This record gives sequence, C-alpha cells and structure tokens, in this order.
Amino acid sequence: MEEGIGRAVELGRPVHWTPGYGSAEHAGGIGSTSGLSLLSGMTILGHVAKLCAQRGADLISTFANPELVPLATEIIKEAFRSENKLDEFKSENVQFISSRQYAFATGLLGLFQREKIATNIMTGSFGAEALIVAEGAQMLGAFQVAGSDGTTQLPVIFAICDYTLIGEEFFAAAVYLSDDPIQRGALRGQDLFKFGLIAFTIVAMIITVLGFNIVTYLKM
Amino acid sequence: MSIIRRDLPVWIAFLVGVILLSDYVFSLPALKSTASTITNWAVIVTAFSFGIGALNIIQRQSKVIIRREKYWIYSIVLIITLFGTLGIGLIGTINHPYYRIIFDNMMAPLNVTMSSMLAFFLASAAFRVIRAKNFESALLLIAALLVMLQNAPIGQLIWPGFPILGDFFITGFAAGGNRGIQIGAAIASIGFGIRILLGQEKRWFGRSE
Amino acid sequence: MEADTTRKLIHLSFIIILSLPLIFPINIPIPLNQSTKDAYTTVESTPEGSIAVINMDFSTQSAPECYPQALAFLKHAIRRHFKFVITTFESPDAVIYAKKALAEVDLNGYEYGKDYVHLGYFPGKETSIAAFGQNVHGLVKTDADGRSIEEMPLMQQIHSAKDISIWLLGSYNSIPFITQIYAPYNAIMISASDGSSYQTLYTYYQSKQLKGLLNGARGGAEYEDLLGYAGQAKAIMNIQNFSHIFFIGAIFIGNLLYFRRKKN
Amino acid sequence: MDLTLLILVEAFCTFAVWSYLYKENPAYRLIEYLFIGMSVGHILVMSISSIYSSAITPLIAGNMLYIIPIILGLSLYFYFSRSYYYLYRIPMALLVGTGVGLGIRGAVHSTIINQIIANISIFNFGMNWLSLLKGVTIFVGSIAVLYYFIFTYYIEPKSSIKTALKLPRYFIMLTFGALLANVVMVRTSYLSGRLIFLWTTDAIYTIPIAIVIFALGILYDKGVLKAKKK
Repeated sequence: MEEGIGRAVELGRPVHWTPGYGSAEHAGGIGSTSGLSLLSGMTILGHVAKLCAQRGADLISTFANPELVPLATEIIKEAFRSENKLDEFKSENVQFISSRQYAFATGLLGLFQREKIATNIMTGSFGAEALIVAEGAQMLGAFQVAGSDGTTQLPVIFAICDYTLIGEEFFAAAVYLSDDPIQRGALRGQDLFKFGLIAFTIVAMIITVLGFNIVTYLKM
Repeated sequence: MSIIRRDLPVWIAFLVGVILLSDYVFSLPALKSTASTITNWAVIVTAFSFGIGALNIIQRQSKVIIRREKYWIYSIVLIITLFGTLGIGLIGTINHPYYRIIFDNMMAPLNVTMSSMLAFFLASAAFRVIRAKNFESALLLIAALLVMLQNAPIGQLIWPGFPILGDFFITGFAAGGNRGIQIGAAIASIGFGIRILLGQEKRWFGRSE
Repeated sequence: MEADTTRKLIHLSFIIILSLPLIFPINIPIPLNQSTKDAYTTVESTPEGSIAVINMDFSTQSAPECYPQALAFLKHAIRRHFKFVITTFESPDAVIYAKKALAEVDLNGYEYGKDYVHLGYFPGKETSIAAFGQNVHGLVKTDADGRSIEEMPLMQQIHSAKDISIWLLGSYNSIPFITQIYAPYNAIMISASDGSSYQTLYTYYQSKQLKGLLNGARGGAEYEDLLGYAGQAKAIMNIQNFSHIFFIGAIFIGNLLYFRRKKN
Repeated sequence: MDLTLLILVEAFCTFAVWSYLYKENPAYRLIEYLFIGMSVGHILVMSISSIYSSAITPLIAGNMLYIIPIILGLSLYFYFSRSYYYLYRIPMALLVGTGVGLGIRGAVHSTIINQIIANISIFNFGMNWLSLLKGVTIFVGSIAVLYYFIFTYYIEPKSSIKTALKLPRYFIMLTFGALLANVVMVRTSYLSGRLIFLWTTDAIYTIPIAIVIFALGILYDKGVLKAKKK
C-alpha cells in the first residue's frame, strides 16, 4: 500500500479508495450483513488517509452507500489533522456516486480517466462492479490493492490487482495496521479457534464415517 | 458532552448488537419482536441516508457549475436528470409512462450494457494475466481452461470427458477452497464484530474528540 | 502504449467474433442432458388439454438466460394444447416479458379467458406463492390488465394448486415453489434456471422434487432442439461457444507470447 | 412513445458505453452523467416511497413508536451542522449495531455451522468412486485453506513438510481458476443478450451508423495527435 501511495506522489496523481457497492441497492450498507466488511474496509481507509496525508498525495474516495460519506469524511479529516495538514483536506474528494451498482461503476470509470488516478485501493464489500473498476484502473496502468471477504469477485480481482487480501487476510490487515497489542491478542485467539475448528471437523468427520449421526445435534 | 459524543454511540451499538445476537441464541417472543423492530428501524434510517448522498452529489456538482470547471455542462445534465427523475417519480408515481421509459429503456439497458462490459474486460484480462508464470499460476490456468471446456457445449463434442473433469474442478476443488475461505472470513468477521461491540474498534465514528 | 493497443485490438476482435454467429447462423449441435430430456418427457406425458401454470420470474439482467427457457415452455404448452395461466411472483420486470412472449407465440385456437389468462405480478414472494396454492381466488382478483377474473371460464376451473396438472417454472429461483407447492400438493414441476441457481436446483432434481430441469441458456437451447426450432437460447449458446473458443485462444496466445519473450 | 425511437435510445446507450473501450469520450460522459442522475433520482424516489409506506403510514395509523426511526433518520442530517454534527452518530450507532448483529448471525449460522455440517457429511454425494473422491477433495481443500489463514502461529517449515504447506495455496489457485471460468460464462451471456438485441431488432440499422461514427472518432483522434506533434 505504501508502495502504491509513494508511486502516486512521484507521478503527482491522486490515489483512489472505495469500499465497493456493498449491495446498497437492496437496503444494504452498514446496517446489513455486508456491514462488517464495509466497516473493516473503513478502518483500512484510516490508514490509507494517514499515509496520503504524510506523503502529500490527493485521496479521492467514492461511495455507493451514502451513510458512509459522513463517516469517511471524519476519518479522512482526522487523519489529515493528526498530520497537521487539515488545510489540505478537500471535502469534494469524498464523493457519493450512486447506489445503483452499475451507475456506480460507470461513474468510477469516467472519474478514473478524468482524474488519471495512479493508485486504486479497494477494500470492502464488492459485487460484479469490482472487475469493471479494477480493469478500468488497469487501463491507466494504476497500481492496485484490493481486499474483500466475498468469494465470488475475488478470483477476478486477484487476477488483475497487484496485491489482494483474500478473505480473512482482509480483516486481519485492519488489525495489523493498528499495532494494538489487544487486537493482536484477539487475532491470536481467532487462530486458536481455527485450530479447534479444524480438529473438531476432522474428529466429527471420522465419527460420521463410523456411522454416528452427529449432524442432527449440530443443527440444533 | 463527551458522553453523548463518544460513549453513547458505542453503548447503542453494543445494545443493538447484543439484542440481535441474543434473539438468535434464545427464542423468546419478546426478544424476537424487539429484534425485528430494530431491523425495521435500521432499514428506515438507511432510507433516510440516501438524502445525504444526493446532497453530496448536488453540492459537488453545483460547485463545478458555479466555478465553471471542466465539464460543467455535464454537471447541469446530471442535476436536471436527477430532479427530473425525482419529480416524475414523486408526482406521477413509478408507474407513470415517462418513468417507465426512463427505467425500462434507459436504466435497465444501461445496467445490462455495463455488466456486458465485464465480458470485454475479462477477455483482455485473460490474455494478459492468465499465464503460466510459475506452478501456482499454471494451476489457475489449468482449472480455468478445464471449466471453460465444461461450460462451452463444444467441449463435450471434442471429448465427452471434459464435462466430468470440469465438473470435478467446480464442485470438488473450487467448492473445497471456497468453503475454507468462507469459514476463515466468517471467523475473522465475528472477531471484528465483537471488537466493535465492545468498543475496542472505535474508528467507525471518525473524529476522536 | 503497446499494451493499450493490444487491449483495444482484443476488444475489437472479441465483439466481431461474438457477432459472427448472429450474422451467419452456424448451429453447433448441443449434446442433450438427461435433466432436459426429463423435462421434455414430463410435458409430453401430461395429457392434452390439462391446466398448466407457467411462471415467468426474472429481472432484466437475468432475462437473456431465462426468457428463452420460459418461451420454450410456453411454446411447448401450446403445442400440447394445455390451458395455461401465466404468473409472476418475484420480479415485476417479468410481466413485460410475459406480454412479449404472448405476442411472439402463435396463439391460433386460443381464446383469452377461456384457454389462457395472464395474471401478472403479485407482491409478497413466498407468502403469496403459498396463498396461490391454497386459494387462487383469495389472492388474485384481476388479471395483468386489471380485468376481473371471476367471469373467466378458465379461472372458474382453477381454485387451488390441486386443479393444476403441471407447473412450468420459467424462473431462476424455483425453491419457494418446491417448499410451498411441491411439498404440500405433490405437484408435477419442471424448472428453468440460470447459471448460478442450477447447482442448487440440481439437488432437488436428483431427489425427484423437480421432474425436469434446464441448465440455464444451455438447457434452453437443448429444449429448443427438442421442440425443433432455433431460438434465442440457441443463439446464446452459439455465442457462448465462440466466446469460449476466443477465451481459450486468448489464454493460449498470451502464454505463447510470454514464453517467447522469456526465451529471448 | 414510438417504439423505434425507444430502440434507438437503447442502442445509443449501448454504443456509448462500449465506446469507453476505445477511450473516454463525450458520448460516454453524457451517458455517465445521465445514468448517475437517473439512478440517484430513482433511489430517492424509492427511499421516499419506502419511508412513506413503512414509517409514515403506520405513524398516521396511530403507531407512535414509528416516530423514533423518523427522528433518528432526520438526525443523520445533523452531520451538516457545525455545532451538533456529533448527533448523527446516534442513528449511525443503530446502523452499526444492526450490521454487526446481523453479520455475526450470518457468519455463525449460514457460514460456519452450515459449511461444517456439509463438510463432515462427505458421503452425501453418493457411493461411487468419483463422488467419494469429490467428497474427500472438498474436505481436504477446506481444511487446508482454513489452515492457510492461520497467521500468528507461523512455524519455520522444514524442507520435508514445505511442499505440504504449499497445498493450501494450490487449492486457492485451483478455486480461483475454476470460479474465474464460471464468471466468463455468466458475463458472456449478458453480452450475448446485448448482441442479440442489436442484431435481431430494429437496432440493426444503428450498427453501420455507429461504426461510421466510431471510425470518424478514431480518425479525428489520430489527426489531432499528429497536429499537436507538429
């Protein structure tokens, strides 16, 4: 990510960040099941904004979920304030595009070409528009980082972007960027849980193969 | 004031989250109705938020128009279509013939055309990216080729074994990998969610003051 | 700059190659799947003149895949002289497609109200499917154009799901029908699907809850073959064939260039 | 309105979007702004009517409880106020809480429990050797990939198990390849829907016109480039 932002500064062109469409059309957004990945994406935005403020790169962020606009404005402002560069913050760079999935993609394609973005960072919850956005940025030769927890769009993003955070890596990235010992502890806890889950699955499978039906107990 | 500014939001989020979760664990009728009321409210609040989005757009575009920035003509087009659609939709309801024209003959085809752009983008990406640079990307390539041969009827004509092989890749390898990724992401999202509820992850409400 | 030109050339050749099967119709034969064959024989074995429900349910986006399948069902129903009603439960967009389909088929010998009725869209998804099964007249008062259905001779024969001999589900999501109609009434159903719902529906076909199942546009094309005409599904499959050949070719050439550059 | 005119509009939309593949241009820009304008207008209409039907109607009917979401919704707009902006955090907290609650519920139930149930019943595919192999593949794959996501317990691998540790990564690659190919099929069918529209309706007459306009555009583009160089 730092590499990408450094590149944007060198070229004097803006960095673009988006949390994706997050099924905004169907009453989605942070008040729905895609909320967690959108919020996790927002934590990464904090980090991106901080880097941009440090290096002096323009940061354009685009949204399909209107309720994220105030949040993002505050997050970015906060990042610029902590670097004492609040006067460099431009509120018109926090852009709501549209809640219709493909209108959102259309808007981004146009924006990319007009602003000549150098780096494209996508962290959040994506639908089919992800490929349009990623390939649109690719046309400009932009450096791309993406992260998402969904699996339907990942293969495509993975093929195009320079760095991809797959599934869980995406949530873990938010923790790693925070340098908070408590959060790292939480990550370790999750790993232990995973070990437990793997062990449980193997044991449960063997029991099932031996002929005991434990699935009915799990379904409770 | 800092109670309202800082602590109240965290407490509300905690309470709401806990109510929804306990509704899942215990099946009490009172809890169920509270939970569904809350989800209803969230839908209503989300509906209100679209106004913020519209205001953001109008603000930005009118700035462009006033400053006569590049492409300001298009901004005028945008504002006119926005209010035009809104006006027809509110006055004439969504069944008004003009609204149907906007919806059926412009928005719907534009939607489909944009999603058809994906096919083009996939074509150029396939040419550029799917290359056997090392063993890992060779695996990706083989899986992609076999599944393509399964999906195109012509594959079955070339060799009847292609569908079986491709099917194995989709319902075998891909299903397994997919399941692993999903379980992993689910665990992480639960951890992340709990941190938000406990107020350890506060960055979602922006300003720290 | 060179990469950019290559990309443009790829896009241009892609659209040209995909247009070829539409300009010069070349029909590449499509092997017949068992699930499609079962769907066909189910309709064939239903006696002529039975009452059928044709459900059309798809959004504008899934229409390219689903509409040809629904149309094939409609054509087959007419060929078997079924009396039919057309319904939509999930996506109001489909009502327009249903009208388009009725305009497209040859309704010779059919009289509106007596032999077929277009009921239009009922909101409520799964709950209204259940309501339709229990008491048709409780849910439906008028047809798609707002005419009262009480006077229509066909509607006087239909009171609940028990009066319907076969369900032709031209929709991408048929699971609500399986839970609300198949389970309580043991109804005979065949279903269309789109690329993403086929896998899920296939398990219901295996457990014989669906008597037949079409696999997206491909199933539609097979069904068109069985009915003996080349329609949209066939066209889509021809385009699919060409596009997959294109993709495989693009990957092949891409790799060839890559290895050549690596050698040098 | 006249049907042919509507088809012309639809064809223009299609070509304008595709023209982006060559270059960002005025036609695309026009469509882009129109599309955004229409879609935002549409979303506003939809949300106003949904607020009306799901909040205001019950309120008028006498259910006073619905005053709360309306107040919460309106207080989102405090964001624009300089001194009371923080009040918008309260409805936001409701949204975040709901999102987290629903998200965790979905993750626990539909992902973890259901997937694990599916995983341990590997014989559900039937008893022939291919189905059995499939079941085992899914089982091994999911566990291997889950193992890939363990971050904090990284053990420096000995050479003997190094290849075994690469297995998860290989599974991810195979998964991505297969899913990528499936995306190709779905997207091509959308594109074929457009192509069938262009070639089989009256829109066919617009094809030569579009080609001429494209060609002129490209020529103009190259001409301008040359003039600049001189």
